[in-house]
Formats: sequence, structure tokens, C-alpha cells
Amino acid sequence: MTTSQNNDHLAGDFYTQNFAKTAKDGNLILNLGPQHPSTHGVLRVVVELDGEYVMRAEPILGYLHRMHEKMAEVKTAAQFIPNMGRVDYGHALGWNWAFVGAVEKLADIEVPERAEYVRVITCELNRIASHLLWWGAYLLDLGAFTPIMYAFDDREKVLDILQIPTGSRLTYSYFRIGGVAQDLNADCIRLIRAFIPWFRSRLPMYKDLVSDNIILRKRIEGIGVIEPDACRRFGATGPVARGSGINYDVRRATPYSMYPKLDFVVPTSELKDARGRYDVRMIEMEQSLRIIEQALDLMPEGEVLVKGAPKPSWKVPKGEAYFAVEGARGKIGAYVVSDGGKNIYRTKLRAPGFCNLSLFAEVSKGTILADAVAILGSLDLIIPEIDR
Amino acid sequence: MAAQSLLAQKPDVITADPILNIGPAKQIVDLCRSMSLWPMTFGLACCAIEMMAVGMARWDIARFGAEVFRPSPRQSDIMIVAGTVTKKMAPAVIRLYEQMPAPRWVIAMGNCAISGGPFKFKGQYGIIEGVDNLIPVDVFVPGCPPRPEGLLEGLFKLQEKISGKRFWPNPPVNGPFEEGK
Amino acid sequence: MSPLTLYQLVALILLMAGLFGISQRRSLVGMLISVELMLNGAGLSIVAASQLTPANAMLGQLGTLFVMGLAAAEATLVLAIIVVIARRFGTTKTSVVSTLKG
Amino acid sequence: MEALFNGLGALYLAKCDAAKTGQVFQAFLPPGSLVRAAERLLQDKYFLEDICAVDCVEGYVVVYHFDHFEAPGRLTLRVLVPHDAPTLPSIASVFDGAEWHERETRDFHGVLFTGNPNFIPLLIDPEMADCFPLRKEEKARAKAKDMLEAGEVIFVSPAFTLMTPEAPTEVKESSGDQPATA
Amino acid sequence: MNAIPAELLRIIIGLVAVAVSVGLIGLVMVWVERKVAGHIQRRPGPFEVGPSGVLQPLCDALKLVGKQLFMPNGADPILFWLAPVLSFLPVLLLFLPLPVGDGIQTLDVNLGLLLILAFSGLAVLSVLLAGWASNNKYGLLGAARGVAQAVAYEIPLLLSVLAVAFVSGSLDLAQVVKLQGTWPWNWNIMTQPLAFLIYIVSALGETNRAPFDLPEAESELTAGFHTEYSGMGFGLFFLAEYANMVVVCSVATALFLGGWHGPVLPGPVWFVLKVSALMLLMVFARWTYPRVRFDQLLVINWKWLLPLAVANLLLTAFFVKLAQFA
Amino acid sequence: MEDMAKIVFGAYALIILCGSILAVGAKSLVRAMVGLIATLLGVSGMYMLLNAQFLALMQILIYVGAVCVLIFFAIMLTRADSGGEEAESAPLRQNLLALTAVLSVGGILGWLVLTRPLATTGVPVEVSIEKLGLGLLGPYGLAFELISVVLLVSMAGAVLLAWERRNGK
Amino acid sequence: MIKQALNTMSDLWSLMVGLRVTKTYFLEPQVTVRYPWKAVSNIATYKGHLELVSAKSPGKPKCISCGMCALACPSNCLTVVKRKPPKPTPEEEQAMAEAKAKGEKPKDKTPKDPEKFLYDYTLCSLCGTCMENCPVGALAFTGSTYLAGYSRDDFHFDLVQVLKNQAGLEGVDASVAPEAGQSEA
Repeated sequence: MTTSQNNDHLAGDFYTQNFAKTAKDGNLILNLGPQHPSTHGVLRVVVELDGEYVMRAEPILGYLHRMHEKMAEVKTAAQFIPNMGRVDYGHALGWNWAFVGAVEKLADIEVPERAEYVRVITCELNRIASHLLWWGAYLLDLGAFTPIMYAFDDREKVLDILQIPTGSRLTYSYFRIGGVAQDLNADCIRLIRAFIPWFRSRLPMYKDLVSDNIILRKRIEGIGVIEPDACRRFGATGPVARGSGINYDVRRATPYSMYPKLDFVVPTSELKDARGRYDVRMIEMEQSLRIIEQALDLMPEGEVLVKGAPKPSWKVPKGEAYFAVEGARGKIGAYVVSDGGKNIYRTKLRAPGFCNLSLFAEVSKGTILADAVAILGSLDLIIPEIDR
Repeated sequence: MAAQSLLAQKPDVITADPILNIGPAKQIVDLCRSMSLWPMTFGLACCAIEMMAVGMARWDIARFGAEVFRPSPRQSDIMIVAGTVTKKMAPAVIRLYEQMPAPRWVIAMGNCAISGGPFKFKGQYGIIEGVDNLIPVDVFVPGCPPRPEGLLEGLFKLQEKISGKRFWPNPPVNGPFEEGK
Repeated sequence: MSPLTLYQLVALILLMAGLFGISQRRSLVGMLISVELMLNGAGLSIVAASQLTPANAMLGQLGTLFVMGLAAAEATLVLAIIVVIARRFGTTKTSVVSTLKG
Repeated sequence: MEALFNGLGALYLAKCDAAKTGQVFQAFLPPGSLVRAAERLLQDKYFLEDICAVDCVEGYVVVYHFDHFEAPGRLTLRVLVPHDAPTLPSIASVFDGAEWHERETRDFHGVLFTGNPNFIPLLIDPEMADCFPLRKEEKARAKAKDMLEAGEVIFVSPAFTLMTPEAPTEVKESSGDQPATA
Repeated sequence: MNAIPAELLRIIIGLVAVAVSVGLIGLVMVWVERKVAGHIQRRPGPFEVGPSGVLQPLCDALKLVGKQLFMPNGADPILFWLAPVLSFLPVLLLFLPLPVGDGIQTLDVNLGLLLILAFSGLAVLSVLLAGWASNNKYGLLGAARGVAQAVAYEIPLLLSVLAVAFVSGSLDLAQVVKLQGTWPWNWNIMTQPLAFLIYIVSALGETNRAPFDLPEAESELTAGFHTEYSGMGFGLFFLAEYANMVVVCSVATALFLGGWHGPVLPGPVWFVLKVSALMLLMVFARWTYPRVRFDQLLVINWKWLLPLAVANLLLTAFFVKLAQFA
Repeated sequence: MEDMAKIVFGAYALIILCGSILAVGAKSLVRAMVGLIATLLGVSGMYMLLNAQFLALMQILIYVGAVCVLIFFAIMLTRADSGGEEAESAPLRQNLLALTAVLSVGGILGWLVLTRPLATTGVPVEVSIEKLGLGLLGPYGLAFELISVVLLVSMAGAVLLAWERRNGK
Repeated sequence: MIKQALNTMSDLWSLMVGLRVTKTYFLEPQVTVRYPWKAVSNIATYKGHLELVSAKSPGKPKCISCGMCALACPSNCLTVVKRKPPKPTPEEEQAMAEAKAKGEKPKDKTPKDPEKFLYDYTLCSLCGTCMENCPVGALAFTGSTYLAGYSRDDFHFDLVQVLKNQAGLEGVDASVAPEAGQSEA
């Protein structure tokens, strides 16, 4: 918030006061956000600064709390799917999948094989788009302006492909309970096939432009070291955990869909720092390409939506189910509890970013403000997902 | 400041300096204003990504002089409210609007900002149903999220509002859509 | 009035201002500023005298240069002292800091 | 898996079908032994996935999901707290990540966690923090046993009736399986 | 006090000319920077306002003039508005001793170099004042950074300039240029490559250009020291930044790249060409690199630039003395 | 003195006067520093008039570029107490005493300056930088070295004094 | 020592490499699609807001006013206003009475197409649920993506009216038509 300090309405607000209670005298208390270029939207971080050193930081959430879990109670299962695209606009299909998968598990619905492949392909494409978005935005945080332009150029190619079956660019509501809304047409598959080698050829450019750049290396190496133990205590997953050397990927750990049939590597890094997370994400993009390539080859012909797929007025069977998928930011989980009504009784969405961000307070302690920004970026935040 | 109480009092719209509001001077300055709309780096939700996309190479809002995304409200001319405004965020939005120097404009981008969009339902407890309840909005760009073209169109509409003239052709009609060079 | 006298008067003004400041200011930084004023007055006076009289002009300029160097050194040290005092006493008001005496 | 809960006074232990519910094991615990259970889970290198509450007729069933990085398999801890005094000990001292989950649960359901280091509203504006949006109305509440998966019961405390299905034969069936699996 | 009026007249005329040209240069530079940035990023940049968007900066300037001027609560009004003026006015002075061509120079002083170095120090004060007076935490942090940075980078800058002064034996820019020849191998960059490098790096630091743009680091401090400035207050900072860039590049051209020397084309053209090339380099650097961290910035200065600059200076002195004896 | 120079002199004198008043009188220390800067610039202009360009530029380089920045830093670092302001103005008695002291010193010196004018050449001498340089390294080399040693020592002292140990860093 | 020096050199070289990349792109052709003059190639696959599909006769929607779409819509952005039965002419009234007397069910003469099909685009999340649940396929997405207006009421469409306007005004493109549509207010 760019306000003067005397009449800063945040200075007297509940969170700041609460935070300031334990602040040391003479330290500067600074509100980063809710509108701040480096907090990716509306995250707010209150930091206690001693000079440029962050003594303490407390993320404050809820500036984009959009009541998804409440809406899940109000809307029927099928009606809730569009929400999933809005929980995490970066990796919308992952969320689509988590929710749809949970309901399918609950109702014991078998998804056609082609639909599973379509899900894999689109989800991995979406993962690439998400990582590209992160890459560009992260470098923007670190002060490099051009990478985000290149990243978005490449991301547009992915979006163009995904637009064919889904019809939208960002907030997909593409998966249905029992399949997907639309098949990938020949045009789309042709584009995907063309995209894979093209995108592979782009990766060295990323390396040349910044990955190897000495300034970037100095900025992210050794910054924000997260020990595996901390990941465990905070429940961090995804690239954050893998960047700390934890070989945990839901696609491998509790295999779902067609992933067991696909050959890919789960990249991990022993560096444990921002660099490790950076590397993991860069390799993940390559691996996603591999997955897509194989899935395209293996994909059978057939239906993409199970016969008699649930309509909006469908009654969800009683019971509970937890389904998790590997999202771009980590483990996306959907826990559904149904009492047999049209609306799911209770839907709990496990947001990976939520857990990853809770690490921030611990990791940022004692760093320089600029490093805190670098750490925040390396956690890959999508605020709507965290606030839900 | 409760979000509720904020809803009641809409901030005044300060008009521009009187010196520059006379006759041809105003016309010229208005023209310049419409051609140099610096947005604030202010993204809320999904639409913010599309807002970023507009700044990126494929659409390049820079062509119309609006790529100078300023992080400080003091230096920006338009606020693109891109995303859901929650009740928690509302005071900040108003605050940011108040911090912008006149003349200032607001574009409500996306359905959430216009009316609450998909998050408007009976019993909702967290969002503001339309940012025009908080601050005066000049241009509305619907969509969920709107395509970048939509936001550009919104920008043109705003330019039209400021300068009284549309400078660019109307959107392409059914014509051959070609990737331009 | 000869130009030299005028210059000397200006230097005198600086001296007086500095003197007034140093005796009236309540904080160390304010006093530092006043000292700088006085040093400047001295410098101006020396240079004017050496430039406008048959005396060795070079000597005057060099002297002033040395004064500047000293001023820089003094400012550095005083700054450090002020920072230490501020850290220890939480203020740079002379009235508070004078407990040093006892 | 059961060994984990030795001496914790668990009320209900059951194996679950992972293919059907996504959970491997579930346990109902008394609130008092929650922290000790969490400590053991941390020692066993489990990580906390999430905490959520389900508003049932009998009270709030607070559900803790744990998973394991090396040996995946979801473990569910459940605690029942009454509607009128929804208080639980916080496990934030064990699993630091729980702090936010607990605050979120407070925001949504009004379940209080004693011992949480920073127990202030997380997602909801502090000024309207007492709205507890996910609390259900009396008549909209459903019974816990109708929704929660009973699983393959390993142990059930006699005093614990929440999950006991109406037909007692099922319990026998499940307990009959127990020696085979144990 | 000899012939001051004539000199003064010249300075006044020069100042006016410089003021006008600084404004123009600022506008042109804004356009160039945005265009180049656009092309690097595979987009046209400003394009629709005027042919190829040339009127864009003019529109921006007029718009900025027409903006409401804000002053934050609790700010010091005098200091708040003094800061942008103080950032802009000294830059005008810096343009005076620049030798654009043989004999084309507003102020021909034999201490031209010293004058530039002395007055460029004033820019720091404006940053400080701006950050202080705007009563904003980001502003204050930005100002503190700006000062530490500027003070640090001034030293290697001075030392590298001194090395050239040793070689040329003069602090008069025109004199330094005259001593160089037409062809690149006659330029000072051949004898002082290290000094040139140090100069360019510390010039980036001095002018707060990316990757050293820490006082206004967007991702950390929103807009740093000028966070609270709106309208023309901000415009002046903006203009001063570009004007500063021009000065720095011009000095580099005069010192290292043979100034107006060059085959075939007339002197001023060469001068402008060389300055543009350097500025293009600076623009490219800005749009290519991530921002360095603040402590790294100081480390670069104290651990690399300063020792190198000192070593270079000593070596230069040694060789110059050797040449004198030889 | 030519007319033009007189006008310029007057302008500089005015700047110095206003600046010094601001420097000692302003309540806000930052304003006082701005006053100091104005004074320094004025003095530098006077050096210019005295045909001591080198000195004038050094004045700006050292005083404005370095000393003032240091002072500003001092203000910023100690701002914790009273927001960088002179919290309360001095009591009247102290003001009066200060004024008396100043006036007495000023009176004596002023009387001396006015009544005992030195023989003046009227035209400032020009000293080339070479001469200055040779002077610095030749006859006054010792003083020069001393100054540099003093500077070094003071810098080291300052660092030592202000060093704050950050645990582990 | 030598290794360190080499490392330093390679570090510096990495900076040069970066510049080379930007230089390459500086000289490469641009990717920008100059929007008001040109549109991106794949705009056709993008789903804009809803429209009614016309039946055989232009201007008359296929819709049978069953209300499934409104029911299925997650965001309640559709309102289907059914037509009131037309006032029966005396002959018809007589025929009805006769039919009643015979014990036959009177034939519903009400036209199936909706009188109004109100669509609040500002609530829509473009999920396509309505289309999937439409029994007759009367709804479709438009390719219109260029909407912007000065009031939020600009986007409350009566899709029936829109369809009529489209049919009536030959050649007017879809993107302009909605603005001519009736607003809900």
C-alpha cells in the first residue's frame, strides 16, 4: 500500500496492530500489499524491518476470499465445476480434475480412457502455461522485464491450443464429472504435436537469457533455504518440496488416471533454495512435454464423456472421498462429504499455495527485503487459490 | 472502516486543474490524456492475468501509450479493477482510488468487478457486487475473463469518453482473421 | 567599501550564524550544521584575503582545501558518534545526553 | 498403523478403502490426545495436508488429513467437538502449518483452537469475523455416520456411538475381518 | 572578475539552449527507450500516436502537466517540491561543459570535468529530499538506498575519470577530446579499457539505471523515492533520469570514445552517434538483466570496482610518469 | 568591482544570508540542512567570483556531495526520537544569551573588519591547478598527508563506532 | 585461483549471452497482432457470450422455453420468460369448450418460443452448462469478444431481441448487435 505512514489506514488496522504488539522498538513496520507489485495481486505481508533486514513477516490473507467452499454448499456438484477454474487461474485444469475426481471417486464413476488421456494432456499443457506464468512473473519480481514478455508469447501458444477444446483462455471449466466437455479435435492434436518440438527449442533460450545469468544466480542461490523437515511441518508440496529434495509427486506417489502408464521423471533438487525450486520448475516443463508426447501416442479413440454423465440435478451419493492431483504448485486436494443431496454437504479444497505460503514467515526471517521478495516469488503464489 | 460504511460514501470526483480546462487547451490536453493512460499495477484475480496479457507482445497495449504500468497510484491515470473486489479489499480499493491524482478513470474489467459475476449468490458474505458501488466506474468490460481484445476495446471506449472521438476502426467484422505481422 | 571588506562581512555573517546556531541548537545534528557554517565562514575569509591581497594566493586556497578535508573527516566522526549516542540514549538532544558528565 | 495410536485413547480406528475414499486409515480421537497423536505422526514423518470441519448433527467433526512423503497413504484423524463449546487443542506447536488451517477452520465454523500462537481471523475480515459462513442451520445438518465412511473397523470404544451403524451386524462383520488384516 | 558579463551572457544563452535541448532529449529518449524495449520484446512499442508513436512522449508530458499535484499528508511542502526541481536543475548545468563538436561548447572551462562531477553529486540530495519529504516508508527506504548507492559509485567513477585525466593531463573535456585521434585506435578506450568498463558500470549505478535501479526498485519499494510524486513532480524526476543518462554517456564519449572525432562525417554527428550507441547499450542492459540486490550492489562496488579502479589509477600514474621520463 | 559582478555578489550574499538563517533557525533539521546547502552553494559562488574555480568546485564536491549527505544520514538515522525535528525551541534566556554572545563577537570582528581594512589588490589572483597540485605535494605535502591520515582514521573510527553486530551476520 | 578467474570470466560471459538473446529478438519480426486492424487467428474457437440459435425462420429462436438452462446455470444469469397463451378467438374458445366436454385435453396453442430470454452477461462464467443441458440445442456461444460499455446495464441482453435484430439488420455483426439489444432495466 503506497500511503504515507501517518494516515496509513493500514497502520491502525487490526492486523498491523496485532503485528506491532510484538515488534521491537524502533523497527519499521511496513505493509507490503494488498496492492504491491511483488505480491502478485492482493496478498498482504506485514514485515518488521530493521534497516533492510526482515525481522519478522506475517502474510495476511483473505483479500481475495471468494467463498468457494460456501458456494460448494449452495451449488450442485456439476454447477460447482466452473468455480474450480477460478480457484487457481494458473492451473485451472488441475483444480477441475481434483474436484471432478473426488466426485467421481465418491460416486464410483468410471471415466473413459480417452477422456483420461485428454485430461492428462490438457492438464500438462496447463502446467506448462502455469510455470511459464510463474517464470515471467518471478523474473519481473527480480527486476527483469523482458522474460515475462517471452514467457507470455510462449504461453499464448499453449492457451491457443487449450482454447480449442475449452473455449476459454484462462478459467477453464472443461472437465465434467465422468469425462471432459469436448474431445480434442484433429486440429488441436496437430497443434499440440507441433508445439512440443517448438517449445523444446525454446528452452535453451530461457537458459541463455536468464537462467545462467550471473545476476539471477546471485539473486536466487542460497536464498530461502527450506529444509525437508520444514516442508513436513508446514505441509509444503509440489516444486517447493521437490526443490528441497523431497521426491514427492502425487502423480507418482498415489498414481491416478493414466500416469502410471507414462514415463517421466520427477525432478528434485538438493539445493533447497530458490534456485532449486527454479530448476525443478524448469525441468518440469520439459517433463510435461514428454508426458504429452507419450499420452498423444497412447490415446485411444472413443468417447470422452461417460454415458449418462451427471446432470446438474444429479444427486451425489452418500459418503466421503478425498482426491488429490499434482498441480503446478503442489498437491491439490478435494475432500468431499456428501449426505446424498444434490449439493455436496461439505467440500474442502486443499490449496497447495496455502501451505507453501505458510512457510514464508519462517523462511523470510532475517533476510533482506529484496530476498524476501525473491522468496515470495519462488513459492509461486496464486492468491485466489490461497484465499479460496 | 467497515466495508459496509464505505459503500455509503462515494468519493467525489475531482476534476482537472482549472488552468487546463479552458477551450482549445482543454481539447488538446484531453487528447493527450486519452493517448497516455497509464494504468496502475493493480491486479486482483484472474482478470489480472489477462490484463498482463494485454501488456504483452501479442496485443501490446503500448501501441496506444498505455503500457506504462505504474506501481504507485500517484503516477497512474487509470485503475483497471481486474477481478473480484472482496469486502476485505474494498477499503484498499477506495484508498487507492483516492490516492490517484485527478483526472482519473476506472475500468471495471471482468464480470466480478462489474457485478460480482459468478460469485454473486444468495447468502454470499464476502464480495462487493460491482466495484461501481465503491468508486465511479467509467468503462465496463464484461467477460470472465474478458479477452485482451475486450480490454483494448474498453481502453478505446475510455479514450472516446475523454477525447470525444474514436480514433481506431471498429472491431473487425466477420472478416478474415489473420495473424498480423 | 573594498570588495575584500564585503567578503569579510559575509564571512562574518556566516560565523555569527554558526555561533548562534551552536549555542542555541538543542540537537547534535543541528550543532553540526552550525559548525559547518562557521568553517565555511573561515574558509571564505581566508580565500578572500589571500586572493585579494598580495599574499600568497596558493597558500590561502590550500588552507581552505585542508579545512574542507578536515570538515569531511569531522563530519564522518561526528556522524558516527551521533549514531552511537542515538542508539544508546534514544535521542540526540544535548540536554539528555549531558548525563555523560556525571 | 494402529500402533501409532497405542495409548492415545482412540475412540475408533478403521482401515479405509483408498480406492473408494482416498484414505487409508482413519481414527477418531478424544480432543485431549490430539497433540500427542500429532507428535507421533510428525515423528513418523507424516505431513499435514489440511484441517477442516464438517458440521454434523452431533457436532463439528474436525478432520485432519495427513500424508506421507515417502510412503504415501492418507491418514485421517477426526475429532468430534460439540456445537456449544467447540474447543480443541491446537497442534500448531507440532505442525507449524496447522496454524493457518486452524485459523481457517475458526473463520468458517467457529471452532476454537487453544494454544494457536496467532489466533486471529485469517480469511475473513476481522470486522465480520463472527459470521462463520459454513455453519449449517439446525435442520440442514446431516448425521455424521450417514456421510463419513465407516471403513473396516479395527477398534471401537464402547462409549463411542458416532460411527456405529444402526445395524450392529455390520460391526461384527468388520470386526470379524480384523484378525485377518491385523 | 574579468569579463564576467560576456561569460555570463554566454552561459545564460547556453542555459536556455540546454534547457530546451534537455527537454527535447528527454522526450526523444523516452520514445527511444520505449521503442527499443518494445522491439526487444517483439512488439512495436508506442505506435499509434503519431507516426510510429513519436508523439507519445509529448502526450505523456502534456498529460503530466495537466495532472493534479498531490502532496501527501504530513509531508514537508517546501522540501517536497524542492526535490524534483533540485533533481532537474543541476542536470542543466552538467550540459554546459559538454564538447559536442570542435569548439561547440556552451561553457569552455578548464575544469569542465570537475564541474560535471561536482554537480552530479547534487542529484543524490534530490533523491534524499524526495524520499524524506514524502513521508512515506517506501520513499524513505528508496532514498536511503539511493544515497548509499550514489555515494559508493561516485568513487570508482571519479577514479576512472581521473585515470583518463592523467593520460590527457587535463580536466578540460575539449582538451581531452582534442588529444584523441580520428580512428578508434587513437581513442582513450585503447589505453584505458578497464577505466572505460568501470566508468560504464558505475555510471549505470550513478544514474540508477537497471540493473542498478534500486532506489526505485519496483518489486520491493513500489516506486521508491518518487512513490508519492504525481504529475510534473514525477515528470521532472523522469526527465532528469534521462538527462543524466545523456550526460553520463556524453562524458564517456568525450573521455573514452574520441568525442567528436571520426572519419568522413562532421564532428557533432559523430558525437551524437557515439552517445546514442552508449545509450542503446544502457537501454539494452536495462531490458535484459534482473535487478541486483542491494548488498550485492555495494559488494560489486567495494570489492570489484573500487580496487580495480585504484589499481588502474596507480598503473596509469606509473606509466604516465614512465612516459615522461622516457 | 564591475557592476555585473556586484550584482552577482549581492545575489550570492543574499543566498548565503537566507541559507544561514534557515540553517540555524529552521525547526526541521532537514530544512536546516537545505539552508546549509544553499549557504554552501553561495560560498561556492563566491569562490567562483574570487577566481578560485577549483576551490568552488571542490566545495560543491566535498561539502554538498559528501558532508551534507552525511549529515542527512545522521538525521535519518536518529530520526527515531523526534521525527528529525528540533523537538522544542530553546528557552528564551538561552536565545538571548546566544544572541548577546554572537553580537559581541560579531561586533568586535565587524568593527575590526570595517575599521582596519587590509590593503587589497582589488583583482583576484588566479592560481592554476598545477600550482595548487605542486603546492600540495611539495611544500605542504606533510599537511596533505596528515589530512589524508586524519580522514582515514576518522573513517575507520566511524566504522568502528557505528558497527552494529548483527547476530551471526 | 585460476579456476576462480575462469569462473569470473564465465560469469561475465553469461551477461553477454543475455545481451545476445535480446539482440536476436530485437532484430526478429514482432509477434504483435495489431488488434483494431487485425484479430488473432484463433478467435473463432473462443467462446464469447451466449446467443440463441435461430430456428428455420430467421429471427425466431429454436428455444422451447423449457427453462432447463436457467435451472442448470450456476450463476443464475438466465431468465426465460415464457409466452402467455394467446387470447383465444371465440371460435377457438368454443372448440376448447367442445373438447373439454368430450373429455379431451385441450391442445396448448401457446407458441413454444420464449417471449423474452433475459441474459445477464455480467454474471455469466461462460461454463457452457446451459448449452449442455439444453434439450434442443438452442443456445450457442458467440465469437463476440469485443464488448465494452459505459454502464453495467449494457450487458443485460434480451437474447430474443438480439436475435431479431440480427435477422432484421442484415450484415450487422454480432459484436455490435448486443448493444442494440434491450436492456433488462
